[in-house]
Amino acid sequence: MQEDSTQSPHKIINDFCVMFSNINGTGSSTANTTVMRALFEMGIPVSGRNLFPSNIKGLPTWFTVRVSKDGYLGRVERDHVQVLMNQDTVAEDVKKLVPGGLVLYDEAFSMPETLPTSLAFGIPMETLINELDIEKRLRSYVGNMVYVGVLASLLGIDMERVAGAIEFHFKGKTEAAKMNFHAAQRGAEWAQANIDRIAIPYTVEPMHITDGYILCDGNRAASLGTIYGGVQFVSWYPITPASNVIEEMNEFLPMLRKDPETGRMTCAVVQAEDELSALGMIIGAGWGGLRAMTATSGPGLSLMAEHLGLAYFAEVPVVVWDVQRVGPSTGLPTRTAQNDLLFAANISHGDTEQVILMPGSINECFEFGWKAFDIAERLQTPVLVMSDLDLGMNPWMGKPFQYPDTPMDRGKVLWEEDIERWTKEGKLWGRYLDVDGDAIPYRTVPGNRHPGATYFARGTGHDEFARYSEDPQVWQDNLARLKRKYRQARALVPQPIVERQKNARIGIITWGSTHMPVGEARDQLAAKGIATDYLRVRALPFTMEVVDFMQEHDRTYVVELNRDGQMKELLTLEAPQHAYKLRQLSKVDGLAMTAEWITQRIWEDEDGCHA
Amino acid sequence: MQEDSTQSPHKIINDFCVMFSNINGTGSSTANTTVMRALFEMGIPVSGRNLFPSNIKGLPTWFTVRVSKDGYLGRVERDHVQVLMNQDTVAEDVKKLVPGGLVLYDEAFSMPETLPTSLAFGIPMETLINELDIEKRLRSYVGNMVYVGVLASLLGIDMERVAGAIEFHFKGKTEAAKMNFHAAQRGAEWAQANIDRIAIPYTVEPMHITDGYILCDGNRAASLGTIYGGVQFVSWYPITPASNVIEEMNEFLPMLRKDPETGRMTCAVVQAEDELSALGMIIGAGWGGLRAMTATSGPGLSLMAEHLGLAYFAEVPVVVWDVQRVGPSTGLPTRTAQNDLLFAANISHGDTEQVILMPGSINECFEFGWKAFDIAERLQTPVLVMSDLDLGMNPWMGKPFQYPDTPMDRGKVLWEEDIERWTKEGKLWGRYLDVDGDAIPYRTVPGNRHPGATYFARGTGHDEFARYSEDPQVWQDNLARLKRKYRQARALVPQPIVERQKNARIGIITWGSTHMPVGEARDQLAAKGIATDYLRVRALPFTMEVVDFMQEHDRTYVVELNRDGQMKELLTLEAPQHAYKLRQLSKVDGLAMTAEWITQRIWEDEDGCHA
Amino acid sequence: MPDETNDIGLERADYQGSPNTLCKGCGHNAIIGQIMSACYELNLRPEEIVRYSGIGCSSKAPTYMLKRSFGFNGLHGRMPSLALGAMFADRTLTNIGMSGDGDTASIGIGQFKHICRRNPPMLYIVGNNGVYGLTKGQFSATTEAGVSFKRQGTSRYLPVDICMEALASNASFVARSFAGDPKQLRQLIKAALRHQGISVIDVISPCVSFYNFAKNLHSYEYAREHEIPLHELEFVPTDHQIMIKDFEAGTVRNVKLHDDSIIRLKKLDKEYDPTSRWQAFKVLEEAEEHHQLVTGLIYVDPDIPSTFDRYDLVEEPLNRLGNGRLRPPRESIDQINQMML
Amino acid sequence: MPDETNDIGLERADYQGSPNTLCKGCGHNAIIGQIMSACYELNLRPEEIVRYSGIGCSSKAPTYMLKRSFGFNGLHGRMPSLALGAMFADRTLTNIGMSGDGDTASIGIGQFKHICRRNPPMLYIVGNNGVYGLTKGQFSATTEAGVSFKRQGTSRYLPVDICMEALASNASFVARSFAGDPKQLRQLIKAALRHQGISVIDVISPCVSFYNFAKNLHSYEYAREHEIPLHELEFVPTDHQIMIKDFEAGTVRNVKLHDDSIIRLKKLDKEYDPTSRWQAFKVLEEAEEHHQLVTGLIYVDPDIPSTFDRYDLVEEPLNRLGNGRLRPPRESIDQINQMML
Ligand SMILES: Cc1ncc(C[n+]2csc(CCOP(=O)(O)OP(=O)(O)O)c2C)c(N)n1
Ligand SMILES: Cc1ncc(C[n+]2csc(CCOP(=O)(O)OP(=O)(O)O)c2C)c(N)n1
Ligand code: SF4
Ligand code: SF4
Ligand SMILES: [Mg+2]
Ligand SMILES: [Mg+2]
Repeated sequence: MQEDSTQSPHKIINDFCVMFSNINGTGSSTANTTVMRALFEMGIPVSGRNLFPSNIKGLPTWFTVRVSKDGYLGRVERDHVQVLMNQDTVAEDVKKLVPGGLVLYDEAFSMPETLPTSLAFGIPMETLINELDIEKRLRSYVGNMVYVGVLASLLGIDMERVAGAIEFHFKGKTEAAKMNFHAAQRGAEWAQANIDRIAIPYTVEPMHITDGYILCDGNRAASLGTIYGGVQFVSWYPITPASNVIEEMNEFLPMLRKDPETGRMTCAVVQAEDELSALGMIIGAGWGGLRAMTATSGPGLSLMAEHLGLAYFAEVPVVVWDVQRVGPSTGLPTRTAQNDLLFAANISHGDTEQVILMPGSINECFEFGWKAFDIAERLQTPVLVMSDLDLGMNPWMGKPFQYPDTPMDRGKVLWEEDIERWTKEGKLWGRYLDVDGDAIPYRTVPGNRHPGATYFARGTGHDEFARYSEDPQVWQDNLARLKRKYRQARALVPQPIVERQKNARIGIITWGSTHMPVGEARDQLAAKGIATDYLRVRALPFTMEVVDFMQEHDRTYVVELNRDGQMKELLTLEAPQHAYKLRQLSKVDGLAMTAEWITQRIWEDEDGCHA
Repeated sequence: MQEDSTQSPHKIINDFCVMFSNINGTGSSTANTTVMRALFEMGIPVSGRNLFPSNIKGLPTWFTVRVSKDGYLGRVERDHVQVLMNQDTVAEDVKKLVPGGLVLYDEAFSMPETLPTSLAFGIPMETLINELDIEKRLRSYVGNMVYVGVLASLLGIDMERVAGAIEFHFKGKTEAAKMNFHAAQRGAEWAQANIDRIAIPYTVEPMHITDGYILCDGNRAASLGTIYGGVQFVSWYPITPASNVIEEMNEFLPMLRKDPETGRMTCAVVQAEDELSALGMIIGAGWGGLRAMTATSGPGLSLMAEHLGLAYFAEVPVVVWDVQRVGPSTGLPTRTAQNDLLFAANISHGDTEQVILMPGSINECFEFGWKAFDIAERLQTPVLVMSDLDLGMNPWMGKPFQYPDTPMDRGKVLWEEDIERWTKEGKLWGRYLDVDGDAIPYRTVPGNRHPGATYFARGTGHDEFARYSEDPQVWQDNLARLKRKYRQARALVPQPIVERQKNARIGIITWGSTHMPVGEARDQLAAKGIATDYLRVRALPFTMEVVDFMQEHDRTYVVELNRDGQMKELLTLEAPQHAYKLRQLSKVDGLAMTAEWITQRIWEDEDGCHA
Repeated sequence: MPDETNDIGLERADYQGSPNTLCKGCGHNAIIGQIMSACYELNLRPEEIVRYSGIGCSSKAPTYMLKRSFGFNGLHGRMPSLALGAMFADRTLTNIGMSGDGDTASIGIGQFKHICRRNPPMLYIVGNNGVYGLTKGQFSATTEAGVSFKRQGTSRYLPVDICMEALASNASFVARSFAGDPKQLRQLIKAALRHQGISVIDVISPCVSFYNFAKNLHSYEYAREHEIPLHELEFVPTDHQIMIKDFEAGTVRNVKLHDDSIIRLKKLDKEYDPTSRWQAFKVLEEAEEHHQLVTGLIYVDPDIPSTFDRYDLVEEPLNRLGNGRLRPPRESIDQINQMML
Repeated sequence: MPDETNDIGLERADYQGSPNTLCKGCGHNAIIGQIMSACYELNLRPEEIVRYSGIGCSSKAPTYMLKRSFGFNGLHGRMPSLALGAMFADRTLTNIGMSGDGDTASIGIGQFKHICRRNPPMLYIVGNNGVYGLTKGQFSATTEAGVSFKRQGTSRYLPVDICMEALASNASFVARSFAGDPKQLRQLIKAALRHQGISVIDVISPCVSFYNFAKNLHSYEYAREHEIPLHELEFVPTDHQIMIKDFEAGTVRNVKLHDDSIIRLKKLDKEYDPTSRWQAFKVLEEAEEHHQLVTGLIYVDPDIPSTFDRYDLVEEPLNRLGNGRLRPPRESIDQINQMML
């Protein structure tokens, strides 16, 4: 593709990263996502990443748009193009620019004496904005569109696509759309008149590889998947970065889940007073036979520990999304991490084991959104889904969402007629009786009017007929059955994804959003002569492939976003015999993983091995 | 000893187990502990174990007194002597009797047709009690003493010792003591008149090996240790089996911690509204420079997850006793287990690591009671102490408590004069600054009036000077320092206890109260020709001895009271290279471990190996 | 002799629970006894009742009644959230939550306050003994200040008044009763079971094992001597209204519940208007001052919308909706994908 | 020009905090402004103040004042327990807790209720904006019923009234104010800082980014138009009492605090007695009914013992006791061992 270019041969086409540096609360995100959308509409793979403070207004925020003809979606460590709209961070920002990169900034800023590039242009923001014929109070918001126009002009972004992106954003508010596009045009005009585009090394060209793709963030995808999963009851407590999983439901439920006949809802969303209560409510609902879920992040998950033990032990299906952020404690609430895994796997006192799903893309957020219910109801146990801020709150490119390919599995629930039939057939029912030999009992739910259907649920010791029991044997048998039941999950959870290269002796394992940069890292390593195989874990309990993968490779790098190598620890427990072959490649600084970082570490390590 | 006996040669001397079966709420525990105390005062090693329901009055309860000339303290699975005072459980109870054992029961009971012994005697309880000259309302309580007398007479328990034990119990209430002893005497008389002692195979003889020893339960020992540790602030929420750690403080603090000059207290005990609040309070107090502790059990620990992350991250010393009971969830609140270990080790979201102590005797409960503060304050981090119901709520024999052998270590705290001196010396202080290179910073506490001493603590990202920070590098550095700090704990925590036998190829590892039956099991195994070495883990992080021990042995059995082999998992993570040599010997049915069980499993397994 | 049955043909035995393991004489026994009677007399089908509780002796009590109904004994202090979620499953059921003073006023006060605000249709009855029974006699948040126990020291803080808390949180039915006053208690329970929002009944329910001391409010003796009923109270179900007539005018006040059943309040000493929140505060405040036990219907607002009136849900029980009504139609996915940019 | 100083020689700048990152116009800014002024005017040494907060914009606010004091920004909803424990360390310090409506009335209501009961000497100030600011505009427990936000739907439940909650829990000083009424707010803060028990001040503190809508109670506009001060209020510290004289008799009511300082209440429209809990309930109840913002000192009991009066602790700060006073003497261990049988 690069070869076919009609542009000057020195141009870098569709392969660079644009960084916008702004102040939060100034409406810059509309402008920045406009750029991203316009590029996407040109058929070029893009990924956008928002780095924001735990604050509402006035602090630095950064948005990066990566343009990648190869479809790489991972974070890159340096910027090729910078749009600097925050005086406070200019000095630090420019340190991240590649030498010779393009810098656009507000003419009014005082800039560092020396820059790593000669391609730095001051945009007369104030003048251009004041020239616009718009109300004063809107100027600063709309004004951001000026730099969109400048950028479009310099990079060759189709202004029609910019117009389209703006229209998409303002959905029918034509006046606002017009005003914004006008500002962008003004920026473009200014750029044409004042900057020589030929000197700019970066350019974009239409491609067609995003055709049919969508742009969506993981939380919205999770929300939609949940809705298609037939969720009936949601309880939650606001927390970044999980809130918008639920807020998206508030937006989409009225569209998707109004009963066509009566116009009434088939799902209730209750904002709880805290996470203790949120989980309590969904346990009640799950016990009552509803598909029930909540979404939270680390601090909320900590508050759910006791209730998760109850749900495990009373065998109540619930779905809990944990959109991870940086901890321990309140930590960095607006930064990304994958650091709740060990806690989640061991959550609650006593012997417990939890089923955990780990989506690695927006499509999996959608898919696990509905699948989590099938698993939870089939197994009658909580299912935790571990997403993270990077996946959840950033716009990602993906295939269109697929309508669920299997019907809803409501698991083993008996209604009046079932109990009646069992009674007639002389078939014994007990709430915790293992009738089928698969360790999964049958359940009934309140509202079942059959006098033989009722039972009393509890978090204390109980026998197969749900009767209170302190009998040692009864306790032990029940706990053993729960363990057998947990093993059944292996057959139900999503299997890992494995990708191989020829003659690879080394493996890479990741989970969740750390997937994003791995393909790129593997290409980089391959280019250096290091072939790798790759396995992405998608669930706990592990399935056999995971152990086989470790066994097959001389060394396996476990790449993840935390300090303690949490996935590596779980893999060690699963197959200690292979633990000596595992290498911890974990870091936690609040930023997403990059291919450079992975490549560099593996390269160094492998080099050492070869030496 | 057996050989020297003056008794008939067929007698089993000082080596049997007496079981009392009662109804709870009937005051039987006074009677049963009287028997135990009298035996102890005769110089015979005893251990008592109470098995009680989660109920206040009217349900079955059992108390066993093991008499063991060899000083074995572990539970035994069968009873040699039974005193059956609960009609409801008679049929089940007698199944646990060894063939030919002695059974005493209330004459009024209907007994099973066949018994595994001919030595079953009905005591005319009602008649004997009615003959006593005591108020009606006291009769059923005092009446229990009748069987004490019968038993004493049949087993040869010194009635003077019985009198002493009764006096000890009623501390100065002479009237009550007299009344009770009178009842015992009546029982003894009846026995002498009606039962031929010669036929009874069990008997006791005075020894002298308990001289200087004490009897105490682990919770009281913990409480006293805490008081000698200089605890200044306690907050708690009632929960079985942890409540009496604190209730004992309410009893002993006025005696031990009244300021001699002013007669006022130097420690406050606050009952919180729940465990979230209890931990919150002690974090406040710990931050304020007080030695602060709480005690709880599983459900409470689950509620402490979020706050423990805060304490870890804000580096606040607190001590949390977890007296374990059977979980998951509310589980069996009055049964014992060691099943919170994995949860405690991974508690709270994000990357956290906790220092954990594991007392295995009442002496260690006392010792770790004070030591936990030294470690917590030295490291500025929470210390969790994992006891359990069996250790905490039963009376154990032990050496007298030792006055702490090291002075209180208050860790690195700077007061006004220190800050003043540092300032003069130009020495930089920052709350989280690693001045000494040991990853442990210096702290100040509120009340320090030096203007340079104050700082703002938080659970969010902060730099070395406690300033809010979202900087990726600052975050990562801080987390790395916390990990280095955690490693320092290896030098501070109690080292494991190792006991060896000659040429042992196999090892046994336990922790906590599961220690009790291990010595006996090792003797049994040795008798079968299997030599074993033994290591008892006493803390996390593990120290090198633990790894060495695994390495040295062909196989190591990890014996513990849970389903999932929680200690085995932690050992696997510590030294995956030795994991293949670990064997999980864990069980959880609410009953304490027994030597028989351990011996049997290891024997079977080793036999298999030999085959 | 044929067994007596109620209008739906059930015997009293059909309302029994599992074997009772509470202490003899425990106030909680009286409470569940009256609940069983009330359910029998109201002709409620046990399978259409759901029991909820937290942890404590009081929270174990529901096990000993209505064995033929569903029930969930959850976590300490967290019954409200569990119950609220479960109630969404089938809104046609009758809900009975039972809790203790520790469960409600100590660890559970947060959830208690919030469920009061939400006003779901349930009876929330508190077996208030001023002590932790199940953990053997510690102070609860309703223990009076100044009480001393050997192993606990002295209770240091002013007690929580559960009725006042319910009122402050806009609970729509607030009553206080006494386990030793079975008649009043039963009438209150009946009314509560018919009220369309949350009905909080704070029942002084002595713990005979740990805190039944005559000098303390939570004892049989004290309560008996200091009980001041606000009115004589009778519940008249919808189908029995004919009976109302035989009352002298002026001495009786009728409060009509949403289902047209009536709470008939016969004036005693003083006039009391249980529909005034403001008077309710006053009567509680005064009772507290004089260490008296005011009992009866303290406050009721029969018409305030319940939780479910605030959600626009389909009428059928949510837990009976077929898959077809839960998963959006296949066509919709394209529309959704179109929106994703 | 020499900088102005207070009686202990400190400048206003000595009471400043770290750079402020709240939104411009946020009500919380007004609150911390008045706290700083009050501390300056009361001649409090910053090192002798301790700040506490939970999580939220309001809970971040303490960072932006009194930088020279200790502080602890704990967990969401858990400030009360943290503060209470810390206060035991040195009882001579002045304690300022700041929280939000979400932090106090949603997740934190349990701890809030219990700290009110315990009555420790602290100012507990709530920046009540009726919304979650920091998480970007969700409903809190004080949001009025019926408010609709695009991404939240409609708020369905009656709001929590923080003052009423404080009252029900026997808080000994309960006030309400408004971020747009700095003068009253400062006087209240001063009085609160001198009160010997817990002083709850519920401050309507608009969130300009998410909920400053004129039709809603928590907006500047609405609050300004509907504020009804109960009295004109002035705090007179102990050392200034001479000034009291110059007042017309009859129009002024003085409330004497435990340290002899005085809250001077000048009558406005109606007579109001802030020492009657019962009147306090009434005035709140009425304000709620008429959607008015009643401000001022709603209730005070100057003499009720504080937390620390209820423990018999040595007088010195506990955190300064030397090891010798904490570890029992060596002799005692034998005595203890003797007791172990
Ligand atoms: C999280 C947690 N903490 C503590 C306990 C222990 N616990 C069980 S019941 C109870 C108190 C019950 O008191 P109350 O609610 O008054 O009931 P009562 O037994 O007096 O009827 C406590 C503290 C528990 N089960 N869970
Ligand atoms: C356990 C937990 N749940 C959720 C959050 C997320 N959170 C942070 S601030 C906040 C609400 C703050 O609201 P409020 O107290 O009213 O303060 P405001 O920002 O409005 O001043 C929430 C829900 C959290 N930090 N911890
Ligand atoms: S201990 Fe008290 S509350 Fe519990 S059952 Fe017995 S009397 Fe009732
Ligand atoms: S978001 Fe609202 S509460 Fe937060 S700082 Fe801004 S105005 Fe204040
Ligand atoms: Mg109670
Ligand atoms: Mg708020």
